[in-house]
Amino acid sequence: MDRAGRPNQLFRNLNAKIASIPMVLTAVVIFTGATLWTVVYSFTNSRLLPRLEFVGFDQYERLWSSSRWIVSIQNIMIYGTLSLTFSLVIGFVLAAFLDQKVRFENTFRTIFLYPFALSFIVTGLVWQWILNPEFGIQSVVRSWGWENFVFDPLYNQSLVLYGLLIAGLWQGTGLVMCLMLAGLRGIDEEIWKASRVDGIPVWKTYLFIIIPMMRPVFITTLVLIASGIVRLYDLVVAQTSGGPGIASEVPAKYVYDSLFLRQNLAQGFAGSTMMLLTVLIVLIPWAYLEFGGKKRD
Amino acid sequence: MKKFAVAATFAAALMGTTAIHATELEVTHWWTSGGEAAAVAEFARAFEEAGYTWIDGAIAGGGGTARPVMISRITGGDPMGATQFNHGRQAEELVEAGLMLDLTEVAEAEGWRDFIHPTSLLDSCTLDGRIYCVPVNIHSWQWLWLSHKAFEDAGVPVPTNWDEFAAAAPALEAAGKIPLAMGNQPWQSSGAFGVLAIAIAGSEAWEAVNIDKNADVAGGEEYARVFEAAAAAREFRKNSNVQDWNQATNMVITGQAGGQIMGDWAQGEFQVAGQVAGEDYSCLPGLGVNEIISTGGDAFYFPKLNDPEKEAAQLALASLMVSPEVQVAFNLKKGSLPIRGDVDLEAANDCMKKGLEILAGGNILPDGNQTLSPDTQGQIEDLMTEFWSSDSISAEDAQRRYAAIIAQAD
Amino acid sequence: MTDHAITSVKVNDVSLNFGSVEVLKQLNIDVHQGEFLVLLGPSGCGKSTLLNCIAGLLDVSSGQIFINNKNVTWDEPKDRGIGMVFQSYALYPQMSVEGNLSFGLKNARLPKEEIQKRVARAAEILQIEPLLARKPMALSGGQRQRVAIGRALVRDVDVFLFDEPLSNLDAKLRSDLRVEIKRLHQRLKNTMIYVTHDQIEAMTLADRIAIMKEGIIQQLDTPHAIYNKPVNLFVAGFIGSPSMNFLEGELTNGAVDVGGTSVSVGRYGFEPGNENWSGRAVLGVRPEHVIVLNGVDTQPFSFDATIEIVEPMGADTIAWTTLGGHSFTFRADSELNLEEGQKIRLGFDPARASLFDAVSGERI
Amino acid sequence: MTDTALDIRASAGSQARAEALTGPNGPKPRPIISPRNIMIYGTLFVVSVYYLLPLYVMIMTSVKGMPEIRMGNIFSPPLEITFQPWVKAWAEACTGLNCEGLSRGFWNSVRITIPSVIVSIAIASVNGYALANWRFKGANIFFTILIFGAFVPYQVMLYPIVILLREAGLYGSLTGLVIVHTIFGMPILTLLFRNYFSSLPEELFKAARVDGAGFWGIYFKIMLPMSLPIFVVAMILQITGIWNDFLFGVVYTRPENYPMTVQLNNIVNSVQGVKEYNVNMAATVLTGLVPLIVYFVSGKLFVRGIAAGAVKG
Repeated sequence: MDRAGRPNQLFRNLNAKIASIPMVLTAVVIFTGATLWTVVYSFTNSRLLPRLEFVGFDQYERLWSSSRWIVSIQNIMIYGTLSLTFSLVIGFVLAAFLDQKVRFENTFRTIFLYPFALSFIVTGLVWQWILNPEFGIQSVVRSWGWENFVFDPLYNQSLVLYGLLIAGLWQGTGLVMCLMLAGLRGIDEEIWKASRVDGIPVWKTYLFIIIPMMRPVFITTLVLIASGIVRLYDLVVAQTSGGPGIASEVPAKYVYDSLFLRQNLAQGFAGSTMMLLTVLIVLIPWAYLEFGGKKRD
Repeated sequence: MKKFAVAATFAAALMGTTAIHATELEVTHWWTSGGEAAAVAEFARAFEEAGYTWIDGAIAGGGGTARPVMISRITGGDPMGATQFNHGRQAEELVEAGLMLDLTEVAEAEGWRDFIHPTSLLDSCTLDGRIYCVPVNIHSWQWLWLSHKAFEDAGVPVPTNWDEFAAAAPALEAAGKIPLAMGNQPWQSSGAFGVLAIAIAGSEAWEAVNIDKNADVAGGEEYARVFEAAAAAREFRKNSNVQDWNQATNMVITGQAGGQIMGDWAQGEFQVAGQVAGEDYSCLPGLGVNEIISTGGDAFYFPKLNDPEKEAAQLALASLMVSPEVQVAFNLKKGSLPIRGDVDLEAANDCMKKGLEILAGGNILPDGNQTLSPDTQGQIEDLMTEFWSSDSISAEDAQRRYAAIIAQAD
Repeated sequence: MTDHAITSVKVNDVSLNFGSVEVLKQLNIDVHQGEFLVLLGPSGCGKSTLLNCIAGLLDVSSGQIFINNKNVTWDEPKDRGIGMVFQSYALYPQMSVEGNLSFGLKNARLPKEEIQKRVARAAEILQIEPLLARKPMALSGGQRQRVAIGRALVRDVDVFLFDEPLSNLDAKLRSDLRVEIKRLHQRLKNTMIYVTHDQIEAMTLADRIAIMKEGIIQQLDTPHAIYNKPVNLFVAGFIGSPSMNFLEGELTNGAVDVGGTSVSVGRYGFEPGNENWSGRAVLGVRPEHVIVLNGVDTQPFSFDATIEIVEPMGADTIAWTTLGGHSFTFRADSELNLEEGQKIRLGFDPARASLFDAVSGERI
Repeated sequence: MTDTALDIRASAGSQARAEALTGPNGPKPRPIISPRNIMIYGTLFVVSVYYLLPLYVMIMTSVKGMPEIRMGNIFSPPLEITFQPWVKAWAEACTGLNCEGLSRGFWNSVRITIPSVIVSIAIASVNGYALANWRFKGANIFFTILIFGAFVPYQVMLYPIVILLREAGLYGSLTGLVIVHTIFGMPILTLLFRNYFSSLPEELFKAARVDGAGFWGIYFKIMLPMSLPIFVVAMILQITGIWNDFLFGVVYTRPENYPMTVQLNNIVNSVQGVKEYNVNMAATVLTGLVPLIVYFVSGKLFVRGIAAGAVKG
């Protein structure tokens, strides 16, 4: 019948599209554009200023022949795995405990969460201090009589990552706990009633029923923790400066140092390209599962 | 909605910027500690007395934190009036990109080349015959600081050179001392290596490696001895679990450690602690082996502002910085040596005077900052950090990697 | 039902795909002015989707939608002249009842007096005047749904859309509100399109029912026709509780052979052209059409049965037995005091039954 | 015989009755000190110590004098309480030639944080709303890219953004910094808002559309009033993040706008000279005070909002 006034496909949801312009710009110009820019310049010999003199894969060859970079990658793998595991486990256990209708829940929750309000710089400084053998835990325990007590993770190459972990978990598990607690509160009471009637032990209920039901919470948490791990920088700088030796170097620090201390932009860009590549390898399957596999509605 | 509008106006009001007066000059630097700040204040005072306004843009945390800010601002099109860099190659590309003010005219009019000593300082400010920066002080790295108390406790005489020090190390250890104090930061590791290199390999080999980038020399006989010495020093420093250099110096002051390889700025720490050179501590330039010092230091660059008024102020500041009075006032506070051979530092103490003598005698070398690119230095720092902190790298391995870095250096 | 001339809502060849899934397949419906049309079907049949398409909340993949002879296929919901009531009431939690009622009118920039007038009228009709100042949180389920209906009412539109409006209510409230909706329709005489999965609501409210399955309308007719002459096995089985008894057998020479028992369907009203149909067929008998015989075979077909299960319902009793190897239920007067194991003779009139092609499921 | 049989039956009956009288009766007793409670409270208590230790150390150290710090251990309470470090950190500590302590940076931080928080939340909430309710073609692609963006190390972006801001003529301005904070806050905030808005009943959105409300009408009149919890979460995250930011504050602004964290860094990181631990700690606590207060005040809403924004994916 009347075909007049047919809305152009472009103008469907026009307001929604206009409102999304900042997001689209950020996604395209900043995240995609800047990333591509970075990748392109990683094939040049740019030093202090970017310049387009291409040198092929030279920067990458150098990157992978640098023992500091290799150590950085190993460190972030170890730290990442431990940090992910421990924050999820500790966060979940604390949340499960708080969910037992404990008294002073608010107090406990505030105690666990407050470190998240503090920056990594502060976190690193405080823990550097507490873990300092001269006047931290080690000296205190020694003053109690255990003269041979040794606890100096920040000064021991093989333990320094755990020193970082102690501080990182201190800062971050509160938020994980909060997310988990929120997830637990979202579980239908009747699930609990059913499992109680069926005589399923509490730990089994958590492991096989509750946790699978909390998949979305785990995904959000994973995104938060994982992005924090990839970006790990401030904490390392404040707490160990990468030391002792290069035992606690991380990729982000390598990139930053190359870009601004070493004045070798291209090397830094090569490093960041490798980091992004790793992220993509991990994220693309996830994004496919999340958005590609199932359809909303 | 109404609340929203109010908030927006509030935000807009907050974003308003303050008005800027003419002939203000913003100066960025990373001198934030007590002595450093006092030294900068001398510049500021002189500048303001000349009728300008000094806007201080201090960024603490050393060059690593401050330099990205400075470079970002210069390349971002919002340059400051003047900025500190270690002279040498750090700002080379900014100069090449035409972002820096040419100071040649002032320099020639005032005859900088005549009084700046050593002239290598000015050379590293020069690109294609034009001068782009003002050196303000000389720092040297090649000092071994020794604690008299520690050696007394160990029952051995205070050594007068590195070999004696190495020989005394077991005695120190037996007395429960740490022979060599050293902080864990990378620049300290690579600095100490540089000092050992000049002292042990000698200036010729050092120049071949650092100036001519001769990888054969870097992998050769002289440097092999350097790495052996460094490996020995690595044993001496094993138990010094400190991060900052001044904490390490403090171990020397309190007699916990026998000695420390550190630049002339360590002097200030001894002074603050009320120690007297020759009585409580000794200083051995060039580790007592080769009395040579390198002449690194700081310099100021003046980004182009395209504002004649500001440019005049920049040139005025440049000229002030090298003037004799300001040089004396500044360097006394900073604890560094003046860049002019024609000023007299009466107030200087023993160690500083030793330095001045060597300087006057011409036993000097340029600083690594002047000869190597930051990138190469960074690679060396990485290597040295690894080397000093763990026994897993042998001296030979480290030398091989060192030679490889030198071979690639530009 | 009297005025067939004016079409109020016309759904013309509407299809909708979500990716590769066809949710609606070339649907055609004409809803008459003032008619109460119920979209009925099991969950996932596409009935709510169709309603959302009519409302303009979903874009169709192809086809057109007309409301009052205007092509509204690309119009915004607000411009279609519809009001809508949702299952979860969808009341704006932060607004009072009055705010909820007037929100749409304010958006349409109606004058204040007009808004007040309409809100007052709706409140009067639905008897929610005392609640006007309350927030939805402070209302009971029934009150909330009344407000939701009021929100459609104030829009003063020709077409009302109901998306399972009573599903969230308990049984008693549901039947109360059902009557109220019927009364409302009688009073307003608007066109109403009503989605439900509850056949009692459909039967009681509808002028016509559209039974949907897998995005296709199976039958669109009056409740009476749908109940008595279902067009296929799906409709026959979906409508009626307990379900129709299906007896499968061979149809030859005007008789169905059900597990050895021959049921003559001589007086059955075949669809035109099917009078001589033969082959595998399904005979559908409604439990309420079965009569317990007291010695006299008053029915055209009768048989002996043993009662297996008895379900007393109060007013009547549902009993289970077997006929020709098929489970067979019937509805009997509770006064008969049927007991399990009791022998009994049952009869029914094949003319009131339905016959379906066992292969295609179509009515014969 | 019959008697005894009767007796037995009677006694059995009375036994059952007696049991009925003395057996479990009324509420099941739940001892306060049960193994379960000991485990739960014990764990919570031990973990609390781990979490509180640094705060304790910070505060104790900040009220000690320097001599006492050199002598004693960091966990011992101060022998003599002094607030001099606090005064110094706030008003006297020097950065280069400016001896105004943290006070100068405090107001800068306020000036940076308020507009950045407002703008970033405003934009992210509209994004999330558009993604959740107005899914248009390609929206998910952009959203996926945005989530990737959450993993890009900030350092990598520093340089390209310098160039972009320079080209836009915004480099060094507060507006530029607000834009940067908006960009880097966008991935996580958009995710939270999208999840939150999709968790709201869709019928509400449909009802509003039938009622004639448009994109902005629904956002402001329907969605916004229902979104307090998630806005609180976003505010807390952004206030914390922006207030604690050092890198962007120092790279993208001019010295007169440097935030408090830069001053903190200046006080804490002065490599040369004696480290004044007490002043450092006081400065640290002072810098963290604003986000800490925000947490303590709105912690409860935070959990509620997190529940709404993260539970539904």
